[in-house]
Amino acid sequence: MWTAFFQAADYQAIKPEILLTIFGLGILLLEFLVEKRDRYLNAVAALIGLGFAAYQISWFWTRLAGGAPYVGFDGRFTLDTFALFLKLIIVVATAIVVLLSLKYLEIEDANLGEYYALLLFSSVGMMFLASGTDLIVLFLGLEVMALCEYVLTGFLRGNRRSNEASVKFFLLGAFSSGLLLYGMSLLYGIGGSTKLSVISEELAKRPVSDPLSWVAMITLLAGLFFKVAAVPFHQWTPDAYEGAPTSITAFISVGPKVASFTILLRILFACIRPLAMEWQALMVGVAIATMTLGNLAAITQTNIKRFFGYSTISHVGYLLLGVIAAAGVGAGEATQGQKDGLTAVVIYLLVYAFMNLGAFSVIIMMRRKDLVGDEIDDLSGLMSRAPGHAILMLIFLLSLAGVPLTGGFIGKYFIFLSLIETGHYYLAVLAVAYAVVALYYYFRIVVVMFMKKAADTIPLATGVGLGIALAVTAVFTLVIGIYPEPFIVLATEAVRPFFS
Amino acid sequence: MQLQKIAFFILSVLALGSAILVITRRNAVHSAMWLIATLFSVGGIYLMLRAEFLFAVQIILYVGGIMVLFLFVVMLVNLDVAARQAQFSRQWLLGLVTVAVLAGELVYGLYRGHAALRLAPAGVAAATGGNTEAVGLALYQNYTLPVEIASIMLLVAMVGAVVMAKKKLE
Amino acid sequence: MQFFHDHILSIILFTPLVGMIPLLFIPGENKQAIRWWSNIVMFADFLVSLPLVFWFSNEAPKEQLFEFVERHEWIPSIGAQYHLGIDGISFLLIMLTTVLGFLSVLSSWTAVQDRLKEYYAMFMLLQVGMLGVFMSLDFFLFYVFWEVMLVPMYFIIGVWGGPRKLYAAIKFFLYTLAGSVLMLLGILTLYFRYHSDTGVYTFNLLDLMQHANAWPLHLQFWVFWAFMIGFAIKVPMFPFHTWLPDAHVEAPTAGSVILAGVLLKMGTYGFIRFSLPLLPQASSNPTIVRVMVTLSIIAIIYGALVSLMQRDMKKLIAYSSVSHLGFCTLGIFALNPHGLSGSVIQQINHGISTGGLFLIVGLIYERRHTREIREFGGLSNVMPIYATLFMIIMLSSVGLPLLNGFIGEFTILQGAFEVSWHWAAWAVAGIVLGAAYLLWLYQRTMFGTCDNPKNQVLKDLNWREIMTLVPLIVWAFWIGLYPKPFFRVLDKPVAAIVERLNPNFFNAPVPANAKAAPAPDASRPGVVAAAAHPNAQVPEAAH
Amino acid sequence: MIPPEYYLLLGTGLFTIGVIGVLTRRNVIVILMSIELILNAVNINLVAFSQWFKSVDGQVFAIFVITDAAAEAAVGLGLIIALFRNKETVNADEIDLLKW
Amino acid sequence: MLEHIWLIPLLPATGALIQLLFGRKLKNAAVSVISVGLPGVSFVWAVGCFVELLSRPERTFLKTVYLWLPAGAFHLSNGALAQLNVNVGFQLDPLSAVMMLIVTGVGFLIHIYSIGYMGHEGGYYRFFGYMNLFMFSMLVLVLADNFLMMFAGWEGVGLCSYFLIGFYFQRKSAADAGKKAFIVNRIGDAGFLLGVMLITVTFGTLNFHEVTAMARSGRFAVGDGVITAICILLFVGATGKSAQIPLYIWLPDAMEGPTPVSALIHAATMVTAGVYMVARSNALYVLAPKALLVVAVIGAATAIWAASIGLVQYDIKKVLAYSTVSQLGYMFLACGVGAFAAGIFHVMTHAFFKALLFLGAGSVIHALSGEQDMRKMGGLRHKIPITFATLAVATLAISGIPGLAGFFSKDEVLWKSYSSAYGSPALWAVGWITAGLTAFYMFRLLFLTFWGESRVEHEVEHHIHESPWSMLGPLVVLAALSLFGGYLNWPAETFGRFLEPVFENSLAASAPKYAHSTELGLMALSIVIALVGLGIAYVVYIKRQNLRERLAEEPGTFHRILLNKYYVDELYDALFVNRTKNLGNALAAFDLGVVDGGVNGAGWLTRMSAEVSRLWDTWVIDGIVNVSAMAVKLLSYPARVLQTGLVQSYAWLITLGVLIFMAYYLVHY
Repeated sequence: MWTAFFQAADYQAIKPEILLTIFGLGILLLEFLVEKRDRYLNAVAALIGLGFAAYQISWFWTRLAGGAPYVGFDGRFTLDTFALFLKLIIVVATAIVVLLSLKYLEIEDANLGEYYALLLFSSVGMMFLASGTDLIVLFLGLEVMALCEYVLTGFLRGNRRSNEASVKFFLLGAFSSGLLLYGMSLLYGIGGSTKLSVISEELAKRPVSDPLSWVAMITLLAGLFFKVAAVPFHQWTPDAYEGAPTSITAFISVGPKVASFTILLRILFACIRPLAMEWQALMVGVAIATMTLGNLAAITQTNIKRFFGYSTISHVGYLLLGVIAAAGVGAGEATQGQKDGLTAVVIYLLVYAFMNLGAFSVIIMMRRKDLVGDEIDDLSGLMSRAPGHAILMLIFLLSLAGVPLTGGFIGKYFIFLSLIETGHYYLAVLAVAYAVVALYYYFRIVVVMFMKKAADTIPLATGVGLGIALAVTAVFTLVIGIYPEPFIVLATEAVRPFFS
Repeated sequence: MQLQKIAFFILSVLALGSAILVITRRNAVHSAMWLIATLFSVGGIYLMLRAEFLFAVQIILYVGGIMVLFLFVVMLVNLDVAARQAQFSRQWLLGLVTVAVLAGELVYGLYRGHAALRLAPAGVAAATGGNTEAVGLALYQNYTLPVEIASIMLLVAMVGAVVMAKKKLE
Repeated sequence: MQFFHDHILSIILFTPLVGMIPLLFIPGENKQAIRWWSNIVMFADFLVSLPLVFWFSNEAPKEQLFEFVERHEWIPSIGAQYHLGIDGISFLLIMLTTVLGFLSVLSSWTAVQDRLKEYYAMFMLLQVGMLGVFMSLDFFLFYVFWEVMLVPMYFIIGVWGGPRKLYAAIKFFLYTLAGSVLMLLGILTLYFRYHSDTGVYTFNLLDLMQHANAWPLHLQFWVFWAFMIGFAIKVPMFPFHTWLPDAHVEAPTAGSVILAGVLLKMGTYGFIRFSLPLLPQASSNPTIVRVMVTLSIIAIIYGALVSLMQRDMKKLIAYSSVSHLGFCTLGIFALNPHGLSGSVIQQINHGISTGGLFLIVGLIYERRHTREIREFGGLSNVMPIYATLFMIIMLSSVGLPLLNGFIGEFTILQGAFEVSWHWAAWAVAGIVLGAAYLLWLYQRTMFGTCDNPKNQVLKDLNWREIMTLVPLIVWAFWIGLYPKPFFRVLDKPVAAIVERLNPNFFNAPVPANAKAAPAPDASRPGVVAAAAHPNAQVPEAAH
Repeated sequence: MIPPEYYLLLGTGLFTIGVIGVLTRRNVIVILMSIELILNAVNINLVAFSQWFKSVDGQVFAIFVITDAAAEAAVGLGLIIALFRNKETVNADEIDLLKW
Repeated sequence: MLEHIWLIPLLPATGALIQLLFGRKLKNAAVSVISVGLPGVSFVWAVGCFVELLSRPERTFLKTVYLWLPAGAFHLSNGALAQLNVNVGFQLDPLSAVMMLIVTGVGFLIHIYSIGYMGHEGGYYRFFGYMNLFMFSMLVLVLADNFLMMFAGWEGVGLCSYFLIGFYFQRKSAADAGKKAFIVNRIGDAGFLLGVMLITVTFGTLNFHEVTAMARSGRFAVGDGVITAICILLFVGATGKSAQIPLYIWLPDAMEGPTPVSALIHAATMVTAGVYMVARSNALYVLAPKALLVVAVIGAATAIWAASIGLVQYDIKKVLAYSTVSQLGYMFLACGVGAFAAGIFHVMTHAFFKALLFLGAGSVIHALSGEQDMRKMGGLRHKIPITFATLAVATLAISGIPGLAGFFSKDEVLWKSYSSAYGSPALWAVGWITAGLTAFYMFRLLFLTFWGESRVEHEVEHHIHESPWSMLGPLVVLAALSLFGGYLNWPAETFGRFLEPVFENSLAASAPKYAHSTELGLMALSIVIALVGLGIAYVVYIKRQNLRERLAEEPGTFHRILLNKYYVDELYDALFVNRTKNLGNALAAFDLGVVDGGVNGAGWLTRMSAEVSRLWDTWVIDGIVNVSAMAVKLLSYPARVLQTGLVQSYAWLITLGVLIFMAYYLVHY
């Protein structure tokens, strides 16, 4: 009766989350202790916390890799390689965002401890999301993440855009989580439990045409698609991206994206797997719509943050393709194609995190005192002003476009491969076609940077943090592109849990 | 049993009716009032379902907490202006139709498949002791982790609200 | 020395990259230093590629097609390897690349004045990409180089190009990228198919080749078309050629030289190296051959006709490239030794002649900043040396005997003729027209009275400029007068390809008059290949 | 004993009304209320099921939903106040700075 | 000496190289020494080789220098496997020996002549450079031991003629003429090339002696289709190079070039290449009677056709040009009836007297400081006696006055055309009439130029002068050759016998099957017609001047047609351009000057089609690209429309999404 109560091992398992929470609280206190000019200590603290967490996670990895996952908290919390891998991405991404934020917040004069605290809390939420195997845990994790996002998006309260963005984001988010919850409640009704495993067993017993499970699935998917920003649930993305503080744009374009995909994968493959063929069908439509809209709409953008909003959407489209290829995983022996599909998604997320953050860390330098610098034209002549940054930006853009020797190509490579292996030739051709379109609009920025006259002479807002962030992202983007072997190995290990 | 049914129907009618009023009232304060009514009737439903603890939570937390907050805010933002403006967005008809169609689809779908519509086998009688005790135990035994997370969530909400609402940064 | 011998390919491949690093540290305003350094690096690259000429042997046994092979694991989990190696075909193209690479850099000494560092860096990157394409025996590696090479070219056109550079650059990039991603799908299909047949993931060209005949025809068809589009855009074959004129016209001289001289060859090379050996049934399928040949012939004639019309020298030459490469593809899809070896020779020739022509145009453009033909006339009065060099290169491009062009064209035509005289007949029309447009160009620019005052003051070529052209001319005469070495080098790979396509080719009975035929010396691998078949011994016996 | 379908229907009704509210009302606060309606619908489902299964899971879930509702309300209203501070309005269709 | 036969072409080549590379720096004297000396040496060498050849038992000498084109394995048309190996090799047998001597000898003379003639022209070195280059190519052509190398020479001479015709490239007409020549030749070459390829796949080799051997081995029946095809294709090449119908149009225009060029290339050597080629492949032709017939007919037709045009031309060089065309016709007539020896014989004599004629004409023009119109000449015989004398000899020779070179060769041709197995009275008749026409227009030329009162303009009048000896010397030598050259084959067909080994069984084809009396009769007839022609010319141009004026003033229809060269150029325009209905318009268009030169017909066609294809290129293909780019932009529009910025519309879209999902469910399950 008291068995499930306070097991030391369970708390071992959530150590990273605990650490981060503690650091978050610590920062909130630190806020009152340090002078205004020492505010950078907040960031340092946050980084330390993230460092610990990262260390902890990789330690877990060493213990769990190749072995069975750890299941705790009465089976509501699973620590498997998949969770760990994504947690690691999340933590690293958050750390990079922290590095990005320092200078930016100074310029925006919003260098508050709450900011970092919220970043940490939201990453805590995401990490729970990554390893939750229970509807409630997933839901709560999602909400923690979401609430932080709302607040952070609106963090520059004086700024109307920021504010409007956050309100929109909040209303839609709440609405969508309402849908999500409705779906979850029905799933509970179907399964008689909130544990994914139980639910999927119960689902398997029902006919695929059962309306209840369908309504559940649809509302659930609607909620999830909203989180990952898939068409037609995507519309918050560009607005939120444009309005939010650039550092936060960078954050929500990566962290929550990754987290949302983890929950999506969990629910698809661990919960509503029995309906795989059904949701696959839905998802094909969504994926096509997403890629189309994302790619086409990006072409005409002039605001770079908005532009990246659409580019993110198009990447989501590619990720969904990977999911489509993987559909049906878990039922019996997985085919190579399905495996590659999942690997593709994971690798893609990894690469995406780095290249997108990299791009943003260049964009964020455009924000200088009395210069908003979020128009594409603000990058004009970057090559003549800051060759180094221009070249780095070029690398990131190439990677986003999926040109070989950059990480982006590896991601796309696996996507294409999995599609071909699972016989989705037409999707493959479509994906390839859109890769060309993507190149077209990414190179709009290249053109601006390399072939236009310089727009202004104000030096870029650089800083130590930014430097480190750039270095890290660039290195990873290139390394993954040139020598992807270790990362592929990690990824294959990470998706292993899905193959029973 | 009839009694139960009647009670149920009264409560649901109350809930739905007041809900409709919530979204139709011109004045936000009235909407809030009607929402409270809805919450009460839903609470009644909980009671019927022997979820006394939840009923209590509904009344205390929801009505006593959240709705008060709502009312504060409604008062804060000058409603006389808002109340004089049009209350429905330009796309209200479109929205209405869409939802109607959606609801139609749902009903039709459920009706069509109601033969297959069945839940997992009903469970046996719950653990001894009152509902409150059961819930409490569940919360602190099987659901410790969610409780932890919920605490973080509330913390976040608090910080967030502070950040958003306090007069000026600093 | 041994190390050098074993890793020569890698060394050739990465010399420009290594040379690029110091370049980046030369201060931008020190233009002379940058120029000197870049020229030195490119020349060094040429020098290190030179030993190949002496070390490249045909003595290796027939089944060992590739020499100087280097092979290391790269991405084991997907079976991609760092796998280099060359046979006769790639050997020639590599030499072409190193030579043209150096010459083009040399030619831009004065032509390019702004953003030198980036400019030369781009060229070095480009060099790496091109060499890599010709060297890699691993499909993944090949694709990587193939794509990577686009980026520097994009910048060379887009930054240092003419007025419509942006349009041209993006058009070039999109066209070629669209092609290559389709090609990627093709590659992945083969890769996946091989895996599902053998349970092994590999991009290794040789392994895939071993497996080639096991692929069902429909698969080969699809993959062939995927490849075809990728390569045809690069070549460019009609009707995928429209990026070419724009790219050429807008690109800086050196860019055009490289573009015409090397990049276009990557398409034809792709056909020879991948399409034919990997998809033998498909590529020898009558329908496909008919389509390809038709397109080639259209390209030959169409390109020539359009050239006649051009008012812009560069555009004219660009279209002439379409025509010339039509010959190359025609030769390839004659699918016999003459056609294939002729095609490779012609690729080299085109590199020399058209590269030269672009240099020529560049020289005059540098002086007058226009390429309008009607701006010129009677230049041979003021620039006699220029006129003479122009004449020689023009003639080599026309295909005058005793110059390189003729060798290639004749061999190709011969090859085509052996399949169907119609093809040859049509193609010959192309030759006639070829004479027409180039002579006319020469006449309009060089002959007549030099009445345009702007032209009367033009200076003749200086030594550097002459030096950029002389090597090409020498090479042209070499191929024209003594092409034997080139054919020798090509015999083995060509024979191998032909055998893959038509295993009985060399089993054909030997005619009674074999005695009458001049004795083919036994050292020729082509013959060795033939000798591999028991009943093909006769020619040896013949003498 | 009332079959769960009834509760399901009630829930669906509330849910629908909530959605309508979200789609049609201009006043952001009222939209927020409508969302509360949706959450209540969810809760009804949960509790009904939990009673059917004779397990408290549903109720626990419902509690967390309520918690979430509280959190959302707090943050949301905070945002709304900030919004009102910025542009003196609480109308959804006047939040249109960001588009296209 | 034979061992180093390759020196013969190589020496002029070196000359050319020196001139084109360093000529600019050299003094005229040095230039002359080098590029007249080297051909001289190679002439000497050639003579040496010739003597050595005579001293040998076998009449064929083969010298392989190196393996040129080892193109590799291929399948013969009969499916057998073979290797294609083409050598750089030389073949010296009676046929090539004759040609070699003509080329080097006459060439040498003309070089000497040029020293004087080109003395004060610009680009002296360039001229000699091209001349030497031409010598080289021509020698390669005649000495080659395989078809491909022959083709190399063939192209080379074409190129040189292009440059030499266009030597005065400041004159647009000259440049155009050069281009016209080259391109018309290219058309012929295309045929030649195809022929070569057909030979390859049929015989598996390109060596003359191997092909000949196989052809004579009896593997192929007489009239074999493939062989016929080969012969026709080769002959197409010949028509191009040797200016036969229908490709003769370039030759008259080629007169734009300096006179020595006309003499060397367009009279003595290059234009006879076609004849040489046909003779060289006699073994094939005797297997293809149809082809022979074609050759004969074309030859005869060209002969009379060109002669008739020559009747009325006023430009002295044009007359000679047309006469050349017609003489070439004779040669082909001879080959066509299987009398290759006769053909070659005529090639030789023609080389002598036609070169002489051109050089003489050149001397005249030189004397009149560039005047070419015969209407502005006359009464020159006392002013430039030597030129007159030599020209007279040449005229007598070409018009077949007994005792001179032309008589023997022409008579031989006519007789064979009548008597040989492939011959026929009809062919003879054509040839016979042509002989008359020839006599007429040649004497017309002579009379107009040298008799009558002078019609020379005055400023030219007073500095008429005899040419320097550097020019007269060659004239005299050639005059001597034209006088006595004929006796090589008379009385006892020495020349023919000498050539026998080359033509072996083809002689049988042309063996006379008539009595000796017939031959004498025909001979008499040809003498008569020659005299008749002479007579008419005398009457018209000396006795009854007024008649001539009348003709000149209101020329009769036929006369006008002739004046306009049968409107052939215009016809070609009309055909190719197909933008004019009647010849008059064509003429008008021509006078307006259709943009480029003589092939402007073809030119226009290509330009039109090219224009079309350019449009297609810019509109259709580019269009697709650009339109798709635009479409992308358009498609991105809806996305923008949806993105209203209104939160509720977003929410609505979400609901819509759910609705669609639901609908999908209802439809599919």
